[in-house]
Amino acid sequence: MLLAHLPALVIVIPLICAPLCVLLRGKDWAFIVALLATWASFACSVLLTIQVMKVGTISYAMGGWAPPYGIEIRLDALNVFILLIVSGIGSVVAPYARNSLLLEHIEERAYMFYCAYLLCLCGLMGVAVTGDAFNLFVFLEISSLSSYVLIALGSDRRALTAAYQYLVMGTIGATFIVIAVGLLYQATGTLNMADIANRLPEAGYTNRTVIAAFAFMVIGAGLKIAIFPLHQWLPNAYTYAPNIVSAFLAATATKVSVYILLRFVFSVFGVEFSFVSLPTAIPLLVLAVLAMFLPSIVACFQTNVKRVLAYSSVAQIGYMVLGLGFVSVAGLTASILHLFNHALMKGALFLVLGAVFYRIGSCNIDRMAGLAKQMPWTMAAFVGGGLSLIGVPLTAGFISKWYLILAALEKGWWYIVVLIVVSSLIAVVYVFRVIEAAYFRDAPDDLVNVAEAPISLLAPAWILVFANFYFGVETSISVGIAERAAQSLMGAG
Amino acid sequence: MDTQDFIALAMLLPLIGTVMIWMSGPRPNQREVVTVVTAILTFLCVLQVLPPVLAGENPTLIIANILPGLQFAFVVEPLGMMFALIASFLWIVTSFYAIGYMRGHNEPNQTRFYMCFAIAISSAIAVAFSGNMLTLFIAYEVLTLSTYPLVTHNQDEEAKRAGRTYLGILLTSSIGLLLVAILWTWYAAGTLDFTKGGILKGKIDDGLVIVMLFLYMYGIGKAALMPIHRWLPAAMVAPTPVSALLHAVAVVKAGVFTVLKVIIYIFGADFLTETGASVWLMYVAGATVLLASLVALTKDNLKARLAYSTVSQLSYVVLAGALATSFSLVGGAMHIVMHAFGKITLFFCAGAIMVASHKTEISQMRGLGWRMPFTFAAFLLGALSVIGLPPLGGSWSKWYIALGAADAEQLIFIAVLMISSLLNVAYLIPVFARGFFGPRDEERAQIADTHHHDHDHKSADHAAYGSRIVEAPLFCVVPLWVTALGCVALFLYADRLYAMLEPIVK
Amino acid sequence: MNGPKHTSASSSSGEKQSWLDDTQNIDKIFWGVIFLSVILMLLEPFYYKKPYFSFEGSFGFYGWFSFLACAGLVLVARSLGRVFERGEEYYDADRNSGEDNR
Amino acid sequence: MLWGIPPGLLLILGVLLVPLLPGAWRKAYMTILPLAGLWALAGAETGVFYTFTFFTYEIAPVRIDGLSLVFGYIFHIAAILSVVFAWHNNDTVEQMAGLAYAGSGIGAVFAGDLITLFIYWEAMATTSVFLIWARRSDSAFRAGMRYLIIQVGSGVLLLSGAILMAHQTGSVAFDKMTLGNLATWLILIAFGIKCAFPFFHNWLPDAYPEASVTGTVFLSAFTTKCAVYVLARGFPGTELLIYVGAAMAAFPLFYAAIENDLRRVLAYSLNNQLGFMVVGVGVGSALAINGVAAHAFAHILYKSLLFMAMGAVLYRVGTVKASELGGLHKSMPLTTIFCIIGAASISTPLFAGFIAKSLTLSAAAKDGYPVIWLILMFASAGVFLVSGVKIVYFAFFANDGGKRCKEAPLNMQIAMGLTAILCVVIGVYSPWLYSLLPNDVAYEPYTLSHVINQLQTLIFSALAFALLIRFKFYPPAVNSIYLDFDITYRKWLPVLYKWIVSLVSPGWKSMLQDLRNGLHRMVAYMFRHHGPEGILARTWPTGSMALWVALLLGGFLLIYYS
Repeated sequence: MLLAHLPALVIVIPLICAPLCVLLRGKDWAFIVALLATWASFACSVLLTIQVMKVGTISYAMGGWAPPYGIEIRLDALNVFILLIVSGIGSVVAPYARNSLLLEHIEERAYMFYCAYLLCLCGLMGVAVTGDAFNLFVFLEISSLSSYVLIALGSDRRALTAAYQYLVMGTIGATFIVIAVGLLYQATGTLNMADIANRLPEAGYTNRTVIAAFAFMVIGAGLKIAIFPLHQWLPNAYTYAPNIVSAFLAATATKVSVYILLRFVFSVFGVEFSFVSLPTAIPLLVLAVLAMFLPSIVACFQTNVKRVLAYSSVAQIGYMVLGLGFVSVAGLTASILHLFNHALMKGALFLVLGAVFYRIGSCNIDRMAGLAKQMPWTMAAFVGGGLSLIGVPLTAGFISKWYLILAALEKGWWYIVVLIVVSSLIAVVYVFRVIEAAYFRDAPDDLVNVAEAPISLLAPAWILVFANFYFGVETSISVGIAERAAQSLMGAG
Repeated sequence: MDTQDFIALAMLLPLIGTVMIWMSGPRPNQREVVTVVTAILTFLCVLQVLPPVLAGENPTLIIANILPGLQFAFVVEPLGMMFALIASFLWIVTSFYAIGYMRGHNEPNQTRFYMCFAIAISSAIAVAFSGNMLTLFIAYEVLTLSTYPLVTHNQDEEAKRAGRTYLGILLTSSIGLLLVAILWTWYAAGTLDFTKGGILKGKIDDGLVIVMLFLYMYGIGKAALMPIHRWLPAAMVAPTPVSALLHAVAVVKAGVFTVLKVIIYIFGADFLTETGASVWLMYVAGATVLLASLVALTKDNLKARLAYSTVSQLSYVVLAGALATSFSLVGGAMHIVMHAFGKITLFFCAGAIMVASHKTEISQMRGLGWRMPFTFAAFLLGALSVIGLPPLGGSWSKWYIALGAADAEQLIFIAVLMISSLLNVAYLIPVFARGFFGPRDEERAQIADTHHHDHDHKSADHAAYGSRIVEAPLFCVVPLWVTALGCVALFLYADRLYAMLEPIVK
Repeated sequence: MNGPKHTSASSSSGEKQSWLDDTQNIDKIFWGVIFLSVILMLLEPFYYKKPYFSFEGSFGFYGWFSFLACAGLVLVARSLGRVFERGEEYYDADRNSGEDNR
Repeated sequence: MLWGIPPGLLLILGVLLVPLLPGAWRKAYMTILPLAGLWALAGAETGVFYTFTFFTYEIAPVRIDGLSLVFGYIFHIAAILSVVFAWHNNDTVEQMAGLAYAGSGIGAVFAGDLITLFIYWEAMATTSVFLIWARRSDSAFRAGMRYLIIQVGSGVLLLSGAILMAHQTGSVAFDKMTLGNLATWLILIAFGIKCAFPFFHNWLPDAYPEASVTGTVFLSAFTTKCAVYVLARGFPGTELLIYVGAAMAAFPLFYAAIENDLRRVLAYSLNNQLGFMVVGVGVGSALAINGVAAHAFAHILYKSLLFMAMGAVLYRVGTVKASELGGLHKSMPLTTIFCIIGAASISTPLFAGFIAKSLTLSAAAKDGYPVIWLILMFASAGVFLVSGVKIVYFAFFANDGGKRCKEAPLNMQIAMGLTAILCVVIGVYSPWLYSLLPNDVAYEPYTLSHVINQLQTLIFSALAFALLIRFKFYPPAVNSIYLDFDITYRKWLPVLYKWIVSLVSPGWKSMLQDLRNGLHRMVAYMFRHHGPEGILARTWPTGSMALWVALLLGGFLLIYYS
């Protein structure tokens, strides 16, 4: 009965396949294994999603040990949604790897990449599925460590320093999380998240240990999420990582971290504790608003388009945190929806940049001038992703903003509405800077005869662009799941 | 095929045309044949939708459910029908004109030009057919974006600066204000469908109606209400066919069309008049009418003058909307048509002058009329229509807007309309009159010698000017006469237009 | 009537002289007008007048009224003219040629 | 009606053929067209024709009755005479404009509703302006623009009135109106502008002298008389008009007396004659309306004749400034004679004006307006002086300016001759004109007292002129213009506008500049902090990143524990 073990399979498959890549060594074999593994986990995720949507929360005891003693895999709407994002992006990005890596001079170590990639995937999905707090930390570390490796693979020398910084900061974040878990264990005597949630009220809302655990958890997760001003590791990491890694991490890693925050703040600690007894909402909202603006403006002045997107990511995280800070079903829906949509748009844009880099060896805005003539499909994909990033209707980005603004209106916070709108306008500026260069400027002399990117790079990018439009028009799936997840987080579902 | 298919086809055909234009890029003749054929087919498709609309139906086409209760949908009602008809019809005319103009001017990047043009028309038709505010918003934005490459067509510094102004104002206003208004409407009313009588009545506070109206009216930047009109004169750096069809018809009319749609189907005319929320808008629109005309008076560049004239004329429609009586609304809708034909004629003429003689400033055009009599005569017809004089279409729309002002007991706006007519005379007629009656600079000296002494000086002048007719290419002159005669036809058949539009207020 | 005096001197000798070129003839016309006026006044008692207004019936009303009216008109106009007179270029003074369109 | 085409429209549509015909054929065609129209009209029945519904309005394009017929006839006659006068002219635009203008005037006279009236009203404005521009001088262009704006202004007032009328009554019928609401006031002012009411009159002496030689002849006939007609139709018996008319009859004479440009003198005296007609409309009795119609009829003829004569002088000499003319009777004897006939026709017995004007005068007298009657008497003496004696004297006699030229072209002579004959015939055989008048009123102009009184008036006017000239009281003709009310919009308004602009403009510009500077400063400021080298975009050392983590954690804990 394979279906019953799906929750385990989804993480076990990449976990097993990762060493297999190393064993096989050959870059083509490793590629095939990695590809199959990601696609298999994606298939599992899809099946799981269907199951969860049909029957509700699934609980799966690892090795047959019943919770709270054994390790529990627990899947509700939010979990499967994250799972879907991670494995979905993973499987779109994986086929891209072959060509993208070629140029970045690491083909002889390709198997290492695939191994790290699979481990990272495994770790991220593990975080998403586990019901155990400590386990969550373990999976987080798996993903983090492998992502340091992935980033360090970047062809630019600065990738190493970036990876190092990421390592340091990531470790601090992870440490904070493990401290929080430890404190929670001290207060409640359990590591199962559902159990912790049950026992916390007994420990009391004024318990200093619990409060400290909460603070550590928020900051730790915030660091991994790259909440402003804890985002400093992110621009370099995304900029200097290999393009495929940027795409993958931008679309998944921060999303999983947001999941951690959501899970702990809403499910484990509970709304009552997190927001009613503690004044968490206001600081988060302030940070979110700052994040919506300052990095956006920074993005407007950047010359490296990857860096533009990196800063834009920080800004977009602001939206997610903003929705979270509303502490309402609508806000959370917006937040979770944006998690998903942002994965789509950023994934698409970074893949496009990968294709650009593949042909012209740079992502500098001046080097990209006039590129639309030579690489029309690539730049068209950029426009598609960019429109979604701005939040133009019929794209996914619009839907998340729509819900975000509705949530703000529901609260009656019209000034937040104004801020959201204004920050979207800043997005218009940085996206259009690139489009303007690519479409309305003349190409540099040495770049007049650039060929269109190969189909293996274009196809994944276009799949994501298409997804951006699809989920901008047909929203029942994404909004449906996000709404359910939000309801369950708020304790209504 | 039923009506739904034609609705879809009307919007799809230009897009298909875009692709075909792209593919035939290296072969100009084929490319332009594709453009013209697409334009004609598109118009025929739009025409197919007309009979059911005249019969009182509202053909509907639902593409997708974006959100629960919010569809990406197209519903054709008379107002939209009218807008789609003029946009698609004038596209045919403009296509021919563009061939003459673009070739006459040896413009670069013509393929991109024709492509973007087709996309813009497609989105204009989509604006016309939109079934709810969100669909309209989407089409509206596509229209903005697709015309940006046309504005920056020259790719020089001036064009880029203009492009930034263009995009800056239009996107900022639409995202910053219009979108907020739409969201608010959705939040308050739970729907965005265009519904007769409006959807907001009783849904929002009376006091907030003003705020909402403000968001909508300044959100619709394409209506060019002062002080956010700057993008329109800026857009004049575009090639003249663009100025003609897009910045006299499709784009700007999409703006005022949206204004009417919002007032009729979102707010509801009754709701607006009950709350008195639109009084400020009347004054702003009235001020725009007059101020823009005063600015137009000072412009020596013909296209700039026409641009400000457009700003002024657009506010007629906004004013009509703000008055929100049944007469004024129909009058406003009629004005969209009337002004479209009048102003496109004027722009065509400006372009023809540019092609034939490379003159852009009015002060350079003295005596030019003798060399380009057909162009200048058509200019007169267009100008008279814009002024609102019989026997040209513009007089009827003015009649109904003014009648609406009388109905709304806002007599001052009748005065505004009439003063505006006089200002229109003052800035439009000299272009024509100078062309015919002022002696050309270089021939002045010669005339000065013969004047008053040579008893047959009249005929001598005539010979001097008349013998050297240097008209624009036929591709330019024929279209501008088509639209000029259209102005006359609109005068004679205005009652049919009225009958078609009347259901929007019944 | 001082005109002809000057012109007779300046006009070309070959031209046919008009009857009016002779100053004496002008004087004849002048006296002729006066003569006619007197005659018309003398007619006053010899016809029946049906006046609408009393003043209309006064002696030679049409004559003297017209005379006064015309003399008054010209004299008033003359003094008004001094006030309102301007050079022919008055309205064009501040116009720089060519640029304006009004 | 000819081929089912309404009068007026016949000429307008007929114009479209004009540019297609070659020279001589064209002239024949242009002459025959109004003749045909006249012939068709002569056989027309009274009634309302071609009615139809447009929108919701009942449109009555043709209403033929006594009043409209008189004006219809004379407009056709004027059109024929003007065309003949313009035979020598080959300017296609002018030819077309002239005929179309005549057609519009005729159309307006037969309009049975306000919409039709408005259409022809504006058509008159737009077609007639070409006759001014046809002079093709800079000043003609400007005068034409002023003229057009004022004429269109009258049109839009009429439109506003019609709109308000339609709003109040739902009907746009054009019948007798009473003042009392905004609609009728607007319509009255609209009519008043075209009728050159005081303060609205400047377009007339401004534009007519600037028009082309033949253009002025056309112009003098239609616009103002059409306005008189609509006043007689819409506002008969409106007392206000009596006073307005009296003022109109009097004040232009002062300008006419001193003006240098003889066509301007004629324009002012035209204005004065309109005053008579307006008084007649104001009196409104059957006799008065008859007087109005008869006066308009006669006035069109003799004023045309005078303008033709001046036109011929302008055509031959190149100027009509009194200061530069004189002695032309030697060069242009026939023209001189025609001009004298025109001057005589103003009010001399046996000429057209005599039998027409006395109707109005006696109507005013009968209804008991002594002061008005005196003013009219003054005006009628004065107009003979300035538009009769003065014109003839300064142009053809006076100080011989030494100008020698050919006699007027044959076609002009024919036109003037025909007009002169008409003036005389009508004056000699009064029943003919009287039979055309709308009302049946028995009136006998040729009574002994009337003739003697009129002769007294004329001769004493001439006497006054002779004395004034002889004793050098008459202001000498000098090159100058005289300020009129148009200084308000030709001088003061532009000055005011410039002043306001000079006040507002710097502030506006500096505001824009400030805005631009502010924007630049803002961007620069942002660049300082957000630019690639700014604090927010720089790569921070790991240590300071960690510091921020600590700070934030501390901050959160502080908030939570406090």
